[in-house]
Amino acid sequence: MSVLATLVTAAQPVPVPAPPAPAATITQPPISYPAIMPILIILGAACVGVLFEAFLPRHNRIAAQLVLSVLAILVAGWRLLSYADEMPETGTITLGRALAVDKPTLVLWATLLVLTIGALILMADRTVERGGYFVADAAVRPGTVQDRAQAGRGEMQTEVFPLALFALGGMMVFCAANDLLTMFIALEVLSLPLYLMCGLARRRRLLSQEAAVKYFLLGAFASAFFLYGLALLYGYAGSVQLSDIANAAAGTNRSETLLFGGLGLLVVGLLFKGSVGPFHTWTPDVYQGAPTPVTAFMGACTKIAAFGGILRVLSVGFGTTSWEWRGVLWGVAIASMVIGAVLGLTQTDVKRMVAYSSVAHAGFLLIGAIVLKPAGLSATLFYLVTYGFTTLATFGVIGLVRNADGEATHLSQWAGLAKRSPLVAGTMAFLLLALAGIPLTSGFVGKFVVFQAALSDGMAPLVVVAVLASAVAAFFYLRVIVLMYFSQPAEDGPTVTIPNLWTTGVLTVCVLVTLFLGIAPSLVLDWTSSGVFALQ
Amino acid sequence: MMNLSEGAESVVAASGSLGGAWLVVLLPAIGALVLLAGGKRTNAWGHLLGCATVIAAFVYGVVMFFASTGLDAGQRVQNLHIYDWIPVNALQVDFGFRVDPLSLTFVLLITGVGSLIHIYSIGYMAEDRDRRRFFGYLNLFVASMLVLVLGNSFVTLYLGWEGVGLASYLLIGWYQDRPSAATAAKKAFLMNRVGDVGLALAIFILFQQLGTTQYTEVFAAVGDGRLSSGTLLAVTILLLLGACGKSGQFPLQAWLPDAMEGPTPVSALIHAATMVTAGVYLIARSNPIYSASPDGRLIVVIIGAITLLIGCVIGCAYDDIKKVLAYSTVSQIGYMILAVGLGPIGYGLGILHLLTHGFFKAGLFLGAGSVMHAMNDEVDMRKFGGLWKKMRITFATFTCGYLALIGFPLLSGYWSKDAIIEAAFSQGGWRGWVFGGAAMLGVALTAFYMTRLMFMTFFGEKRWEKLKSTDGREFHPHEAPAVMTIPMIILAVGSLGAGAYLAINHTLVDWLSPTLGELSEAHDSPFSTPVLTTISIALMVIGVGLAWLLVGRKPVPVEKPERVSFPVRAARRDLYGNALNEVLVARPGTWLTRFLVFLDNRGVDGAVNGIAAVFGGGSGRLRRLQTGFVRSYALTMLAGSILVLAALLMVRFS
Amino acid sequence: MTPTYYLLLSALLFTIGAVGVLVRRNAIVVFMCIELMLNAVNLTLVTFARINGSLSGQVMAFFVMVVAAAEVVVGLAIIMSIFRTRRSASVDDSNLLKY
Amino acid sequence: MYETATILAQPPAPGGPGDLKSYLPLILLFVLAGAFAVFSVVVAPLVGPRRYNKAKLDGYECGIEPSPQPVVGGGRVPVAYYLTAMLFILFDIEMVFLYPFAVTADALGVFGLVEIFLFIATVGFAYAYVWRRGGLDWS
Repeated sequence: MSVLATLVTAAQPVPVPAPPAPAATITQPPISYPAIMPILIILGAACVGVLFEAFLPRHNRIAAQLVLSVLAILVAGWRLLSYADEMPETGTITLGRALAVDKPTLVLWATLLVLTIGALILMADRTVERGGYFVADAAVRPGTVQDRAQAGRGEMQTEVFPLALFALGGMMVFCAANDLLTMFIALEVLSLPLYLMCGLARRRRLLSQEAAVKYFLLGAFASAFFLYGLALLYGYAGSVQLSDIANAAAGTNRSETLLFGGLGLLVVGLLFKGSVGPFHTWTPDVYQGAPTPVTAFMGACTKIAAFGGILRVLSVGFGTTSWEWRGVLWGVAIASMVIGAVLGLTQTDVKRMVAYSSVAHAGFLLIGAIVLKPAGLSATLFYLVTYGFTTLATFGVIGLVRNADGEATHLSQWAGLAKRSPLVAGTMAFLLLALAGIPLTSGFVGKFVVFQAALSDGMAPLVVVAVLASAVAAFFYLRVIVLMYFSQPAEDGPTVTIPNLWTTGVLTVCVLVTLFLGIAPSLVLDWTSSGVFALQ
Repeated sequence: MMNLSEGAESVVAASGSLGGAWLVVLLPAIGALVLLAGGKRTNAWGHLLGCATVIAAFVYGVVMFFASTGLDAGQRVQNLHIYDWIPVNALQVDFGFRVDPLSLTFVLLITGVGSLIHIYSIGYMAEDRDRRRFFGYLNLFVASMLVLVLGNSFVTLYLGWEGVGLASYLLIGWYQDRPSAATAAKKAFLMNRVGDVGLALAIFILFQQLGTTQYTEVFAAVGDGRLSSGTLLAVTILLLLGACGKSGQFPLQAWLPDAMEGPTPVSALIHAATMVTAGVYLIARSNPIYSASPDGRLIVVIIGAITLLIGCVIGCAYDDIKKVLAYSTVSQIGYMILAVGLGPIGYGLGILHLLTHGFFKAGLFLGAGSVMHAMNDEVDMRKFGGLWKKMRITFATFTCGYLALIGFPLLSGYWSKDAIIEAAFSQGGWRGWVFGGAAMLGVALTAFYMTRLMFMTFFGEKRWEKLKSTDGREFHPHEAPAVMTIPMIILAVGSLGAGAYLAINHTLVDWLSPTLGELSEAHDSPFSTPVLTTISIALMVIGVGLAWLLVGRKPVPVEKPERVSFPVRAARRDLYGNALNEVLVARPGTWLTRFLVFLDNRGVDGAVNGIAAVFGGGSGRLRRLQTGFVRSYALTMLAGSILVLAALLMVRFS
Repeated sequence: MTPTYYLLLSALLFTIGAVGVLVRRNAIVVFMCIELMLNAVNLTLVTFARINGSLSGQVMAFFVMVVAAAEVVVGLAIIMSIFRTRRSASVDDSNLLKY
Repeated sequence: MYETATILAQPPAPGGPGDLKSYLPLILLFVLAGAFAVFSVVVAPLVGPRRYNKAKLDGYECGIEPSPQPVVGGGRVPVAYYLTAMLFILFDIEMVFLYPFAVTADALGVFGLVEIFLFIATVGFAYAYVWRRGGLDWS
């Protein structure tokens, strides 16, 4: 305690400048509406969705919500594409420098929009289970008579659709945020709906609620870190603009303790969202407990948003000081890859296993994110695109394997699946190979470009670790394939539910994208390497 | 990408029928796609489609071969650009083929032997409900293998490399109801991954140093001396690690014998004739790299020599006919690796032996398959005996393969193996003696275990008459149907004549010279060629004679002697009273055999299993950290944050 | 009076909050500790606004308050629902998901 | 003696040993906090008796003993109370933005007015949802 006493008594008064009087008039910052139109459409549609919930009769809601959300995403995508043509080469910084809409932003936005359509269709599927994946009435206590009654009701909490749209809007802002405060608000806008959605599973509601509590408490804990980091950086630079922080690092008389303390805390908050080890502890529990389409949405889209944010913060805000922090993130990347690869080996639940796989993938992504060169940026973006599609499809397939109690996610229940349903087993095997990074899948090209970018930036030891980690990780994917193909099916094993056409379509598209990006990645690679972050 | 080359090579853009090389790959790929995606609808004609695509690919391969022979030597290395696979700023990976004598040779081997084995499989798999899927996997294998040999960059090679690994893995585990098959498949995948990591790292190093992985550019850069000798050595060792994994070389050989759990045509095609030779191909293909690194080559030679002896010795100890052949494969690939490790003097010889081996070993496996087919899938040679009367065609073709393998004068193996031995001796100094001696010793051992196999299977007492198979049926050995015997006969003809055709006048070596360089003449050898030949024939005769003494003269016990491997039993019975012989020959031999079997089962498997156990055990323990308590998760996060913060500040301020 | 004291106080509050998250079992108390961390940040922001002589820090504090309120609502909803199921607000009782 | 004020006003001297001083308090604070946390989490289950009781798990750990809770229903305090409290916090705090707006309303002009009405409208959507879904019914 004496240290604290020392701290307090030793403090000397410092001259404090008086705050200036507020300006007499405040000029309105210019707003480029075409640039931010996709966000406005998504968030507006989410508000309309809330009104739908308020005023539409219950039986109409699901169709109305689905149509509204998909339509909104399509319109947003259309606006996005038309803006892509007219956007200046260096991007647009708008809303008083709060948002930066540039080439990487557009890539991330487009990916998020497409994947969210897929996730929404999975969420709306009511053929695999009567009433869908979501609970009919979340307020009913699990285990009661009413709960058993609602399990058979063909209804669901349709609030998931506006919630998903809000989360999507948050993710889009998060990727484009050019200052830390906007980023923080976006972080909360994307997280709060996800916390709620995690707790809405129709079956196994105790697990689902537990996942929500854990995700919420840890998420809030992590955002407190992020926020404290923000405050320290504000103290350092006098501003939370990323570019101001970068400039301040070049010349200020403030203590660099504030800079690096702030950076460390900020990065912890971001790494948590990207489920990078050792900040991954929530991932397996939440992935397992959440309703599977929500897991798919989280696994694919949150990862993209989080790494979009990490990429921008590191390269725009802290590019000038990379020498100091890079070594630390090396360590984090290695920890993440090792944790993911090693812990994944002994998992017995498919969803947990994929969760650990996502931790390992987060490590690979982090390698790309700390390259800080155009090659690293484009490689990481490409990896995100491939990973998003593969993950969405993986969870989509996991949601189809069911028995009388709902989803059969225990690995032993997957034994001999190839005999019962060759198509689903084959699809799953292909997706697992893609996650393992076997050639002719997008996963291979993704790893390849990330590793090459890292090599060209002198990170050979990291790449060696990464190659070894991916070799270790290949075993747990292999375990599932072995189980599906080389084991006898259990007597009372699960059946594969035939999903509706829409879900089938989503899974097909994702699998085809995974294959296509493995054979001809050039289209997307051209796209991801077409521009860099706007600096201002 | 065209005409970039310099140095020794000249590469031109592919044209004419060589420009259609993609067709060779596409045909089996389409076959695989149709068969695997088509489902039950294709059951009726699936096997025919599977054969047709491979035969068509073979025909086109022959067309390309003749088109290529019509060209000048300088025109024979052709590059076929297909499309830009991964084009990002600094990184250009083209997907393209390199059609040159080396890849054409492999195309002919793969599609030729592949066609025969596809046809054979129609008969062999006739009773399998999933025959269509089997052909789908086989087609997938052929397509991947062709990508492997035709690719014009290391990345394309890696693509095929993983593809054949996958197909091999699926086929080893074909009999899903046998736990041993699943284990064997897993083991194969596991050990191959070890090798693959080596290959991947080698590719990354090449890219990092040279900024490309195209053969043309890599070889040109190596020729210009742009790699330091340390880097070169690292690349050669990592490539060799890849080769060891795929080709079942020491210390990664243990998966190959287990891989015999797969159906016999698979053993013949993938685990004898083609896929397992990919390692030899890799080293031969990378010959400019190996030529530039004598130290790297020395390691290759050492690995080859060790493997060839290990394979021979262990081959003496097994009673399982397929395992003996598998260890024989390990040992023969050891010869090939030894040969390509010798440098310019040996690249062509390695490929020559690879081709002749492809013929006779595929033939031997098909023969073994035919025997098993006749004997209710029994593999224990102790239950065979006297089969030659019952299955004359099989016996005849098997004998051809056998004679070729042991190096009977003027048959295939004789030409290729003697050339390798001669090249090994010509290394001069201790190396010549050691490697040449190892190769010589291998000849005697090969003759011994193969003769033992012949005696136990085809001669002697009909032990099966008194026995029943494990499923309670009696044995009624019979000759296989024509669809199986005809491929065997064709391969037998190859075993007899291919060596002579390819070796006399250096036909093959000259043909390969645009890729592998001119064969340098052996010199510095302590023996002249006729002397060497005589010695090696003498050793072969000794091996055969010893086998006759130990196995052929006496009845073979049906039950494997308990807890004692065969040579001990043999030594006690047949060498009784001959104490000197026992002490000098049998005992050490027994110990050596036992030791090597032990090493193989415990040591190497143990190491691999040990690594797996370390990861698995670590994983199992670390898993417990995920306690399910939110507070402990928060603690992990806080600890992580403090570490990150402390590290950041430490880096900055220290 | 120097602003440094406020910074130290806020750092202390933040630390107390963080430690509270780790050592308390009751979900509501854990949650209150997180709120404490957020409010510590507010204090930091306001102090830096004073030091920097700009108002933006104070405006940020408004945003943080609003976000914290939204978080309270979502968090309380989740904690209430699990409390009603389990009759216990101990975070240690919800550990079905593990390993 | 550590000059903590130098955290704030310090010449930009990169990496001299003198800099060590300025970050030491922060580090120490974190280390101390971390050590305390680890100590508490690790030691508590080891030395402490594991006796849960109502008082330990009670919401505020002070004041009077809560009365026994009925098995069904919302317990001592009905759920409706929590719901209302939550809604109150939410809508109450959102209004915090009206203060800075009111202070600078003149300077912001018409644009500010439009913006704040948009903001109020957004809150209105939420209000409509709560109202229509019975969040305001006390029963």
